[in-house]
Amino acid sequence: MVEFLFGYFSVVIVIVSVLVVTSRNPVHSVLWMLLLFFHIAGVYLLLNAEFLAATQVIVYAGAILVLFLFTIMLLDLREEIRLGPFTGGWPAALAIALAVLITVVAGIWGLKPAYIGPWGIKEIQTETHTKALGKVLFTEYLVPFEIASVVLLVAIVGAVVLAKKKLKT
Amino acid sequence: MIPLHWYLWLGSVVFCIGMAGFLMRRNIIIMFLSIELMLNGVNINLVALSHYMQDLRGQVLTLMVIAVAAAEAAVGLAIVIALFRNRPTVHVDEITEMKG
Amino acid sequence: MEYVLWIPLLPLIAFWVNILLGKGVLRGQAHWPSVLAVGGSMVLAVRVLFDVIHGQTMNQDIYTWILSDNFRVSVGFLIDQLTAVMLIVVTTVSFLVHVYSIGYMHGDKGYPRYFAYLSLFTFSMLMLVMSNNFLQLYFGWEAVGLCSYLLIGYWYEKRSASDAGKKAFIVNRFGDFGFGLGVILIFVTFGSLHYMPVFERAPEFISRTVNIYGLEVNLITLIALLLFCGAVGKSAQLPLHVWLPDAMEGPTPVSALIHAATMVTAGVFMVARCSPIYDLSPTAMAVVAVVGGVTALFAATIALVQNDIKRVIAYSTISQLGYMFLACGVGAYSAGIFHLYTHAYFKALLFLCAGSVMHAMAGELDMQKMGGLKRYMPVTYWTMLVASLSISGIPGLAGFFSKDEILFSAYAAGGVGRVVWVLGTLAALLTAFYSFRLIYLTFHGEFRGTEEQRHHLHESPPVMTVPLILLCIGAVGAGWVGIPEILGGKNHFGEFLSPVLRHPHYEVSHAEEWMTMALSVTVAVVGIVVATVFYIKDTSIPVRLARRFPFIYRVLWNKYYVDEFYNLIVVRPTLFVANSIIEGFTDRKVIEGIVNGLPAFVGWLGAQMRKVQNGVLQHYGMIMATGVFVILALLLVKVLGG
Amino acid sequence: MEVGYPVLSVIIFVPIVGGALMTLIPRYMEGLLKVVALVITLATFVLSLPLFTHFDKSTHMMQFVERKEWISQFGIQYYVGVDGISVLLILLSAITGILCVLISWNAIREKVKEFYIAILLIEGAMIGVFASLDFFLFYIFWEAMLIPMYLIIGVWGGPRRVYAAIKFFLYTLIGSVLMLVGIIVLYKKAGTFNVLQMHDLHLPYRVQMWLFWAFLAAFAVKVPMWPVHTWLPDAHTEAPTAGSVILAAILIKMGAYGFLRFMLPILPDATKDMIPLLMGLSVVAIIYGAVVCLAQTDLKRLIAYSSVSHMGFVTLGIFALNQQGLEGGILQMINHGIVTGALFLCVGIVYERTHSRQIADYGGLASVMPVYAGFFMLFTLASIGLPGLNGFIGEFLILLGAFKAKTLAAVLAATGIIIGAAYMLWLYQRVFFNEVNEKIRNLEPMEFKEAITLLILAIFVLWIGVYPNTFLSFMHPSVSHLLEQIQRATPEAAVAVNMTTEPQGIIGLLGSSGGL
Repeated sequence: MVEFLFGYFSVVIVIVSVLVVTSRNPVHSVLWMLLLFFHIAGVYLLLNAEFLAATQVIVYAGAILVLFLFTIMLLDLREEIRLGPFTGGWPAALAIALAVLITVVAGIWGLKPAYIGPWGIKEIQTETHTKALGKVLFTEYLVPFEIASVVLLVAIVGAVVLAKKKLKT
Repeated sequence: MIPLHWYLWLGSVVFCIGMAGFLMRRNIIIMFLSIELMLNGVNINLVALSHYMQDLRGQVLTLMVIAVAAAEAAVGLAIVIALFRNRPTVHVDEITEMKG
Repeated sequence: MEYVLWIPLLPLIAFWVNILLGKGVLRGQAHWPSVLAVGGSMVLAVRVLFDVIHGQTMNQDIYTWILSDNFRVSVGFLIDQLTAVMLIVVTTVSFLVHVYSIGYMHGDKGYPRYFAYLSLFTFSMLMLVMSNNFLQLYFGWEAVGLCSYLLIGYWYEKRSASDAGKKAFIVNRFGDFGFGLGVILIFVTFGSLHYMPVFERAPEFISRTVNIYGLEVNLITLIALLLFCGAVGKSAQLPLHVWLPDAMEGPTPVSALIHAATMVTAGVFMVARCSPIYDLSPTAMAVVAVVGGVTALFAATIALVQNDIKRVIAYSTISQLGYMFLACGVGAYSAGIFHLYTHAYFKALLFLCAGSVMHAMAGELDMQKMGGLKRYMPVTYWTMLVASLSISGIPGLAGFFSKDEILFSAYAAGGVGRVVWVLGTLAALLTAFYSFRLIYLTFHGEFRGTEEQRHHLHESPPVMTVPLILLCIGAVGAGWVGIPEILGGKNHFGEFLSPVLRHPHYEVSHAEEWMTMALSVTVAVVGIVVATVFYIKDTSIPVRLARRFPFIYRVLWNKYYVDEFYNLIVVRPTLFVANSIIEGFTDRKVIEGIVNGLPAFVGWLGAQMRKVQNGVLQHYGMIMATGVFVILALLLVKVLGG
Repeated sequence: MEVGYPVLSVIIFVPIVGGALMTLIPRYMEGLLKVVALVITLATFVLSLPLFTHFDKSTHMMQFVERKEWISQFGIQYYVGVDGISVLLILLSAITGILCVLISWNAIREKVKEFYIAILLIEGAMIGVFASLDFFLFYIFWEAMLIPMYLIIGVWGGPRRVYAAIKFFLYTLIGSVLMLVGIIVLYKKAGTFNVLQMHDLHLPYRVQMWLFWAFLAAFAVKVPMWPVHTWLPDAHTEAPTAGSVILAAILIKMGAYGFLRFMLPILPDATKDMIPLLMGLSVVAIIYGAVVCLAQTDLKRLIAYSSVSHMGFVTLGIFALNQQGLEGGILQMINHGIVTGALFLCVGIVYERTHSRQIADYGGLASVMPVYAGFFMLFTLASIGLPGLNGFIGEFLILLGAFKAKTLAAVLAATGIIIGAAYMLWLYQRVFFNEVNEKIRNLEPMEFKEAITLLILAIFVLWIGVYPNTFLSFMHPSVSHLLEQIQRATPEAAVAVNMTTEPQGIIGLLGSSGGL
């Protein structure tokens, strides 16, 4: 069952990913992306990370993609679409990406964790996933968490400033 | 039980497709999407490792990545808007003002 | 004898007074400090002479000049017979020239400067002759050279004058190059630069040789020859004589003092002073004698055809200096000094007379435009005639005794001496000829100048003629202190100098001595007679001769093309190397090329690198991805390999 | 014979602190700025006089020593002191400071405040360089000189000032960087930056050789030795008068000083083995520098090239490695500072009036400015080594030393004196003699201030020429000691060469503790 689900998710994820980067129309890309995120959330579920799965759907699909869509709508891109979607050097880019892929895949072959942490399935089940993650996040990683919040704040302010500012030509 | 490296392969494939997209596309919005793709590839790996190593730190890191991705998308798209207002193009190979 | 300190000091004070006050305060009275100072020095010099005659000599350091480890050299005075003679020569001639200059330089705009230089020269010359060590000698040597430079270029706005001054200095530097090395070699050899220890220890090194690139050279000979280089430069001997004729650009009293009587004889003085060294090296002696003899004849031949009155006398000076070296070269140092001493008077007189003539002719130097001046300037004429007779070697006058002694010594010395004796005798013939050519062209015949010049002709004022007369007395009587025994004299001069200068005794019969004397008198008379025939009886002969032998005439007229030769082999190549090779190529192209090339290369590299950064995001991304790939691949290889 | 205050620290920091305080004076008060600068330099000079009067001439030991811990983790100390080699250079620096302020009085009209601050900083750093006995401290002062000097050339210089300034900076910096590497290596070997302790360090031959090249690069550029001399003509030509004077009088002495203080005592064996090269380069510099002068048409450029020739004499004397040569070399450093400094001052004086450095624009100047001509003649003569003036004493001792060490070198170097006379007299002739050039007929005569600056130097020219022992006597013990240090090192080094265990090459150089 798990293997089947994993196979389904994997196939869809790969196909959709390819469609995301190859679609001529950005709106289509965004929509493919939406589909992709749901499937990734599925993979997270397979990995017992239900909180992350939820976050994935809410933040990525709900927030970020909407942002993308708004932007695309805001810009008048009809003309752009008719032009060639790829840069001149796309074969080289593809080759490099493939080369990296092959290297990484080869490197990953037979990888096994050399270290087992304290949060096995049982521990998480007794604690519940969200609570366990919260414990780690708010104790061990409190400072990074706070920093992340500052980063988000700065990003909000920056986005507002940038988007509002009239640039002089 | 699915072996760990299957997940890792999946993440790597997503990452590399994202990378290929980033390098190949001219449209800056799709390039941003590609970056998101790459981040998601990484996220898959992080979560997979977290699961197999029985350590939640990977998932914490994933959360951070999502936060940063959100910030990045916000700022990046704001820049795109500002840029587009200035020069009506989203094709990066036409935007080379910052070259050295 | 502490008072000797004042002999050089007085002119030095006069120099400073004139430099500091001359322009602002003294102006037309600027001669007073100088004349008084030199006069004072002269009086003291006479006192020194008497002290020395009474057997008092002195060798005393004043203070340590330079001290470095074992190198110690002082400023000090050596007063002996040789110094005393030189002091008399320098101070008397200098004094008379100072007095003469009052008239000659009257109204010149650089009057104080002139006297300052003259005093500085006197100081330097006195330091030179009074020195008790080689380095102070070198100091004086260079300082008189400086004064010579300054005074030759005295009328500096005239291009030829400033050129001549520069030439004199630089040509002298060539000689001093050897001289300086000689001084250093002396120190390295003897560990001292003071005369006495060096001369005392010189015989110890007589058979020492040094190896110069495989060539074994006797050390003493090497030292002697290096020192002689300086003498060749300073005393204008072949091949460094070229500066002296040009030096005539300076004021005529300067030519008399510096370029006839004193400075140019410094070389002779130096050789005589170093006679203990030269005596040890027959090779060096032979070189000195031959250089002297050849120069004597060489310069005399040039003097035959020159028309510039001062240049004729200048070549005559070179020739006479050749005699002095000839004498030193055959070991007759006292004869050389004797000639130095008599020559100082008659040659200074010749120059001052020439100056007097120029004064009358408003600066005209060309003898072809003179003639018949006898009528207008009798004092100048008669004094100059006496000087010419003296230089020609007419018996009874100063020049006769000294020149005869030289020629006799050369003859008696045998060997090389015989050769140079022949050269000297020939030169004596020419000397008589050109001296009287000068007299005849200038004072006899018809005036050949312009009417304006004729109108201007006059005898010089007493301030100029009195020194002429006084020098004339010297030109006549200076030789009487050295009348040879064969003429019933005692040769007091030679005897007086004998404690310092070895007096050779010759195994030669009286007959031979009479023979040489008769010969030199004969050639002098012949020279005068020929000159009379050429320039009084039949003035067409010289012209016909010049036509008949155009090549010889041209060579002599152009002074054997020595200047041109030096220009071709020294001056032009040096300037070529400087301009074209070093400045134009090595420095600007090679070194600067490398120096500027390196940054240029780095810049080029940067420009190339900049092209990578073309602003296209994908390119950056691709480079990054490639980097990622490379790193991953390396890691992979490492993991698989290890 | 105690002095009531720490002389060296005071004269290093009076100009530096003074310069810093001058920033407080408003820039429109130019008169006050100049006066303050003059007062500071004068005070520095007066305060430095105890070095002259209280110096113990009977010992080679460092005197006026001050020693404070500074950065103790690395053994860096504030350690200053003088011996017979450095004391005269410090005094010369103090005098040069005064002259620079005086000569710039009218010449500098823009950014007056910054200019005088730069001059004061340089003066402090110069003194610091000569007084430092800690290598780290030395390096700081050494580099600290560069920046104000760079600014002086680049801001107040002539038309091609930027090119010259950058060239100057790059040249010296490349040298200094190699020296820095050398210093760090020495620190690794010695465990201290104390120069005197380094003197007792008997380094293996191979290490010495590597260090030798590093130090040679730094010092040869500064001297400047042939063929790394081409920055000098440009820097000299473009710098304002005060800059040229500092360059000529002090800055290029730092290279020669480096040879004396560091290279000879710390690396005796390597240096001794390279003597033929060093003397050869010196002789080439002498002749090359002199010949190239004959081709110059620019007054300052000519004098700059003559510096190359004269500094060739200095290095020739130093590398003769005997008492006369070394003492002559040190004295010649002073002499060259005085004479070439004076010549640059002279050029500055007429440049002020004509704004031309071209020799062809002059002629007959002796009629227009006779007093000036007299001074110039004096310095010209000193430059060509006329006995009785200072140049002769140095050159003669150097030639004497070189003659003992390598006769051929002395003979060749002596030809440089002939050419020296030729180019200087030719220069003098073209500028001062011949007919008066119409362009300069109406030049103003020298001002009192200008005459004073030249007079100060003229007095030294005559003083050293007539009685050099005043100055030579400072050097005797120090130079003897230096020679002992060089001689003593030989046997141990001979052993070191045979040590096969010593790591090879650059790795070996970096030391057994595993590199930097």
